[in-house]
Amino acid sequence: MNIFERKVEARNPFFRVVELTDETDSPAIWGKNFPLQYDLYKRTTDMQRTRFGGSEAVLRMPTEADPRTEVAQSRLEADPRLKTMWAGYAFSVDFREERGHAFMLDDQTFTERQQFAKQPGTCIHCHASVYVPYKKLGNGDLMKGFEIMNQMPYAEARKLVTHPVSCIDCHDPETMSLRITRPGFLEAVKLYKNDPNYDVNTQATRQEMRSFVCGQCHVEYYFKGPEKRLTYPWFDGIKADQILAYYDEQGFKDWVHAETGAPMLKAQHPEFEMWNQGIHARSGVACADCHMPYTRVGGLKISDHHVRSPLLNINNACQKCHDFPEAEMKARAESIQANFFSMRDTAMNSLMALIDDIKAAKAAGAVDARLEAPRQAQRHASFLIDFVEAENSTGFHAPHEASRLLLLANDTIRQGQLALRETPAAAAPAATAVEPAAPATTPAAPPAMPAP
Amino acid sequence: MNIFERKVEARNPFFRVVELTDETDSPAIWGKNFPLQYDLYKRTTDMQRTRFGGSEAVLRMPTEADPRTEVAQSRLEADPRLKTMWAGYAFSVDFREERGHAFMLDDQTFTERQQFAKQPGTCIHCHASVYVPYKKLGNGDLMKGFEIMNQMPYAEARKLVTHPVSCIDCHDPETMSLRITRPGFLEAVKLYKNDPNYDVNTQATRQEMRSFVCGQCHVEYYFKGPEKRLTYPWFDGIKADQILAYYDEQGFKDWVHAETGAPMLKAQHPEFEMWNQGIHARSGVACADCHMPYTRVGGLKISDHHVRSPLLNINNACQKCHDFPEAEMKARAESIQANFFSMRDTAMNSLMALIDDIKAAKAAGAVDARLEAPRQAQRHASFLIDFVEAENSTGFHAPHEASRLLLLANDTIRQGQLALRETPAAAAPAATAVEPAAPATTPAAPPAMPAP
Amino acid sequence: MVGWIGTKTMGAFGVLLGLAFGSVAGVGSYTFIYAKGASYLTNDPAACANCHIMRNHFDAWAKSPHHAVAVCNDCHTPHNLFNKYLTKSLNGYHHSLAFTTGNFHEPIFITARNKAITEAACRHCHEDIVMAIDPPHAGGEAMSCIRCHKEVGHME
Ligand code: HEC
Ligand code: HEC
Ligand code: HEC
Ligand code: HEC
Ligand code: HEC
Ligand code: HEC
Ligand code: HEC
Ligand code: HEC
Ligand code: HEC
Ligand code: HEC
Ligand code: HEC
Ligand code: HEC
Ligand code: HEC
Ligand code: HEC
Ligand SMILES: [Ca+2]
Ligand SMILES: [Ca+2]
Repeated sequence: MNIFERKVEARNPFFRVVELTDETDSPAIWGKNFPLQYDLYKRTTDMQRTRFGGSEAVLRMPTEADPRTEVAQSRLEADPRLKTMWAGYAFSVDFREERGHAFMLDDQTFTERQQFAKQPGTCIHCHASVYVPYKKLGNGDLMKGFEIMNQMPYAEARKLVTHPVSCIDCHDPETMSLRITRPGFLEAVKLYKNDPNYDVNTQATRQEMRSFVCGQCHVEYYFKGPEKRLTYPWFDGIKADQILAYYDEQGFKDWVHAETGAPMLKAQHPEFEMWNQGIHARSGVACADCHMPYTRVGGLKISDHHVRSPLLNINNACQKCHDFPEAEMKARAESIQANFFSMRDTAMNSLMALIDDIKAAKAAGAVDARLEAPRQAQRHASFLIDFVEAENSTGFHAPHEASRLLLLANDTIRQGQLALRETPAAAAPAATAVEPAAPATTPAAPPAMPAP
Repeated sequence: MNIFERKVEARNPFFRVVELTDETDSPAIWGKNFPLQYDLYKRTTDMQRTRFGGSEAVLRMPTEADPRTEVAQSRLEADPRLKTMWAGYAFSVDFREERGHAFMLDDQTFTERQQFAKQPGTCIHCHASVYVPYKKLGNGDLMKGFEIMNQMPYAEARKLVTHPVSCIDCHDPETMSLRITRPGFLEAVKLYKNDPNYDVNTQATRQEMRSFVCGQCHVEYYFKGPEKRLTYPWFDGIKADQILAYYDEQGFKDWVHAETGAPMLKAQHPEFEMWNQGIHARSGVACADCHMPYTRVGGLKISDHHVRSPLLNINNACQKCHDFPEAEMKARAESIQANFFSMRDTAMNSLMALIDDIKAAKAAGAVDARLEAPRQAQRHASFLIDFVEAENSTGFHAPHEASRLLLLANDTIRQGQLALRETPAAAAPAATAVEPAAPATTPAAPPAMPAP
Repeated sequence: MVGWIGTKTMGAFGVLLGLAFGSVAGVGSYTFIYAKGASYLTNDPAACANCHIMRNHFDAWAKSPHHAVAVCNDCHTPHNLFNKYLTKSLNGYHHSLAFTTGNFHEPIFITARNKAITEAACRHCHEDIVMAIDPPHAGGEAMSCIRCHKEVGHME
């Protein structure tokens, strides 16, 4: 027996108290039929920290503009280098630790990023129960409703939705099986599968669906073209450097760096992409296996709909597969995270040094042509670091891949800093008359990697 | 009761054909009692490549000085950057892929490194069955014999030994239990255990011994002080950067780099140290579990004394613990190795660039004071890269640790290259009047790592 | 660590080993087990599976190669009459209490004592093949079998 043939636990008896239709978006109504799942679902309001994740409640004075009395801790305060990294972009104003699903709609509505720049209706795709509203708006046509809402200003679109992600966003109300409802993923999964005809809702396996429902939202995205179409940038692959190559081809930028003038990219929550590169995905372990593990309620085993950090729930989340004590499993995860955190720190410091360098050169009057290579280095390195930084597992989902990206980023910065110092002939520092060598030349071809 | 008596009625597979004493160093004699283990032991003459390991037989014309007709492939030819890395040191002349235990004595005797510089008798500690010769030399006192042989020239000491590592080097002839016989490890394990009174042969668990017997030789070492005492440098810890810190404190250097004049360090086969940092060691998996897995011979399970790459023996070495197909286990190991290999490649290129830079600066007449920081960077980075490069699993034993070290190395190089370009005030390149910013400054203190 | 037998259990384990060897004298082949198969099976595993909490273990056992040759008690009670019933009553008491109060860690982990019993049971049947790898001295450190043969312990 192995993890692939996951057993359907003791049949889930339930009483059809109410009739659920494809228009029922209120979780409370679904909760009448499935009170155990609903009770757990409501607990995503809990806020509890782990060493690197979870979230911490910070009290605030509610204002007219933002009535929240509690928010999650600021990530910008925890690491002010992020402000420099994102200088000139909305994220440098407000960026917080993410918290439970119950907060998703409020946190989007009230983030200060909304003040910094007008946001489009597109944003709501991942922050509300939007399946029924999309269909209504499109007269029964999901994709049409999606396109219409995208074009609305955020405030207007906001009025059309009521709930954070709800039962109907993940479940078919008739069969209760998992179902993909998000246009962004419905399209992008064809790229992921490298099959333009792939229909995820009929072709995916049950185990795949246990990750795909999360991949609807926990992914890198961008707003493409003048119509700002929500797009998952998986055209050249889903790895960070493949996505970067795609953005370069497209000539896309998110913003221009306020201090250096570099054309920048911002990465956002690529959990699905990074998870795909890790040993757990390779072993067929799904998001839901760790974030919604089976839990015993009375005599029943159900999926824990209190979606949260698995490190708050190690016995159910990890010990079914790993025969080690809880404290040891926690220590293993944290040791991976601490190692990642220290590597991220190194790369982050390097990035700050590059930004300082370009800033200084600019201030000293360097022309754009001279700044081209260093700015590209900044764009690339910043995106790679951001990718693993925005990925919310602090390296856990794919530690080897995260390391690879951080080294790549660090080396890009090295080359950018050298390029900035590479001067037209004879400009060598007078004092010692050093002839600077060309950076990164190698005396011999590197060895070919042995074939598999 | 010993192994023989107990097994007598139970159709004992081993017959005490000959009496083994603490002076019996010929494996053929032990083989009379344990023919199954002996047969497998003899097979360490096999040469077979894996993607990154194993070894390949290269034919050569025997000479008077070196009668070998077959050697393992040259690592210097596979990656000529190694020659630059070690310029001026014996390793830049001859460095080959290591192969089975059967070759250890010949390979040491005939390596061209012996021509490059006179080697001491100390070398034999890890390349021969030296337990009985040590004891003889010391009149029954192992440590004394060791000290005496260390002081001999290699050629003279060589005459005192006959066999490659043999049964008596790992086994107590009476009980057949594992036993540590190497002075280097007997001393260093006290540092490892942080206990000056630790006696490994009475205090270690059986499972520990299944790694310690290998740790006798598969470790980083150096020749300490004027008497060139064989020492495992574990005084500040066994991680690469801790060992580096120790060498710095000691002001130790292996050689002076021929091209840059930097005071260099060479790392050698730290398998034991790296394995200690990995998930397998953490899970209690010993060297022997993978490199000497149980194998069924007739109706009996015995330890596979054909010590070799586990990837030539995946079925026994991995699949008892990992429930995945053989091809998948191979792919997993190789994917870790390929990722490591590409990171190593990046760091290696950076190192070449730094060496080029220093060389050029030196050629241009830079004074030693100006080269101090870059040379230190070279020393440090080169040692860190060498540590994971000399570790023979191509990253497998501890992939996270290897990544951490490579990033550290690459960042050290970045700072070294910048230091070289940091010029006395006003020496900024005239053409663009760029004022170079101080390298690696950070605008704000990095965030503290969350406590465990 | 759960993965293997801690040093503390070694003493007891050594004794159990001794008992196991004693009872296996003159036996030690699969044929014997096959011949007596029917009588082993009278130790009805269904008795254990009565508790739904044991269901997973029952299912895993039913699919394993061992189900044809060993019932629960072959692995979970000592192969010695006195200890067998002592263990059965201790465990019976413990499991019933745990089941009634619902106060136990999930997933369920085998206790050190019961693990030692199980490890001895492996040797009871497999002594022939593993004799070379067991310690030469009684009281010497034995290797945990399930460290490598995880799947034998109902591993999902
Ligand atoms: C093998 C277990 C495992 C799998 C599979 C897994 N995760 Fe995680 N995830 C973790 C761990 C462990 C953390 C770190 C939690 C912490 O630091 O407290 C984490 C963190 C997260 C976080 C941040 C949580 C927090 O507490 O701040 C998110 C979001 C997340 N994962 C989403 C996903 C998604 C989406 C998938 C699938 C594409 C996935 N995870 C797959 C184990 C897993
Ligand atoms: C409709 C979009 C959407 C879907 C579908 C979705 N998430 Fe989320 N998830 C979010 C958003 C948005 C947040 C952040 C909410 C906030 O900070 O206010 C979040 C937060 C989280 C967190 C952080 C909790 C914490 O305490 O830090 C975890 C873990 C998580 N999601 C896992 C999952 C998993 C696993 C799935 C699939 C079973 C999933 N999510 C499906 C949008 C989604
Ligand atoms: C493709 C899905 C998706 C889209 C589109 C999306 N979000 Fe999110 N958002 C998420 C997920 C998943 C999280 C939780 C993970 C995280 O915070 O990194 C999140 C977290 C947040 C948070 C809480 C954490 C923080 O950053 O302070 C805010 C605020 C937020 N999003 C605002 C927005 C706004 C504004 C937009 C539109 C510009 C938007 N989101 C578009 C998926 C999305
Ligand atoms: C973010 C996605 C998501 C949301 C929102 C969600 N579920 Fe689920 N649900 C899952 C997943 C994943 C499973 C496991 C399905 C499987 O294994 O096939 C599941 C399983 C179930 C099951 C089957 C029994 C079980 O527990 O495994 C029921 C019933 C259920 N959910 C009810 C609900 C109800 C009621 C709500 C709303 C209150 C809800 N779900 C909201 C993802 C979700
Ligand atoms: C459904 C099964 C499953 C679940 C649930 C699971 N894992 Fe794993 N885990 C695996 C498999 C399979 C591997 C690959 C190694 C192997 O074959 O044992 C692995 C590997 C690991 C490794 C070694 C990876 C490395 O890079 O060193 C760690 C650490 C780990 N898991 C921690 C966790 C933690 C923490 C959780 C809970 C948050 C968890 N796992 C949940 C199956 C699982
Ligand atoms: C979990 C399994 C495992 C453990 C434990 C382990 N190794 Fe390895 N070792 C490997 C693998 C896999 C390789 C890579 C072999 C290859 O590339 O062909 C390797 C490679 C090696 C090599 C190079 C072999 C070659 O084929 O060139 C040596 C030497 C080595 N290990 C020694 C040790 C020592 C000494 C220990 C304990 C301190 C140890 N190993 C522990 C799995 C292991
Ligand atoms: C007395 C010193 C010594 C001891 C003890 C020792 N080794 Fe070695 N080992 C060597 C030397 C020297 C070589 C290289 C021989 C050569 O290349 O000629 C080597 C080579 C190897 C190789 C490479 C084989 C190949 O095909 O590339 C492996 C694997 C290995 N040892 C594993 C182990 C393990 C596992 C143990 C413990 C069970 C161990 N060694 C104990 C000195 C030792
Ligand atoms: C602390 C133990 C130890 C000492 C001391 C030692 N070796 Fe080795 N040697 C090894 C091990 C282990 C290997 C196999 C792993 C490898 O090649 O990296 C090896 C491999 C070799 C090889 C084959 C691979 C190659 O490098 O071409 C040669 C030749 C060699 N040693 C020569 C020497 C010489 C000369 C000395 C003395 C200066 C010496 N050794 C001292 C442990 C040792
Ligand atoms: C490099 C170290 C090393 C050398 C050399 C070595 N052995 Fe072993 N041997 C081991 C290890 C490790 C074990 C496993 C011991 C344990 O688990 O306690 C072992 C176990 C044994 C056993 C117990 C049964 C078994 O197979 O597990 C016998 C008998 C044995 N070796 C005989 C020999 C003979 C004969 C020679 C010489 C021809 C020899 N050994 C050389 C490391 C070595
Ligand atoms: C005696 C048991 C044992 C043996 C033998 C063993 N492993 Fe493992 N392996 C583990 C454990 C335990 C883990 C940690 C994860 C877990 O708890 O499953 C692990 C983790 C791994 C991982 C995940 C590490 C990561 O960084 O992603 C890989 C890959 C792996 N092993 C490959 C191998 C290979 C290849 C071999 C054979 C050369 C091997 N293992 C031999 C027990 C073993
Ligand atoms: C009264 C219900 C019930 C019956 C009948 C039952 N068990 Fe259990 N068993 C449990 C519970 C509850 C636990 C968890 C106890 C704990 O971990 O504290 C458990 C734990 C165990 C354990 C692991 C903990 C330990 O004590 O080592 C084993 C092994 C076990 N049972 C075997 C059996 C066998 C064999 C039988 C039939 C002879 C059996 N059980 C019959 C309820 C039962
Ligand atoms: C062939 C031997 C064997 C048989 C037959 C067997 N078990 Fe087990 N059982 C084991 C082993 C070994 C373990 C320890 C597993 C571990 O620690 O990973 C175990 C552990 C358990 C546990 C504790 C769970 C755990 O993983 O530690 C329970 C409960 C259990 N067995 C119940 C049963 C029941 C009920 C039966 C009969 C249907 C049964 N066993 C038959 C070998 C056996
Ligand atoms: C009652 C006797 C008995 C006990 C107790 C027993 N076994 Fe077995 N075992 C057998 C027999 C008979 C076979 C052959 C079954 C077959 O081939 O169908 C077997 C097969 C095996 C196999 C090969 C098949 C497989 O499942 O991979 C392994 C390994 C094994 N046993 C290990 C163990 C371990 C470990 C234990 C203790 C936890 C144990 N056995 C307890 C009788 C037993
Ligand atoms: C370090 C890992 C390890 C340990 C510990 C271990 N085994 Fe094994 N076992 C193996 C390997 C590997 C094989 C396969 C050998 C082969 O097929 O050549 C095996 C084979 C077997 C077989 C033969 C299965 C068959 O298919 O014929 C039996 C029975 C067995 N072991 C029982 C045991 C028992 C009982 C113990 C405890 C005394 C034990 N093992 C301890 C690794 C281990
Ligand atoms: Ca969080
Ligand atoms: Ca080799």
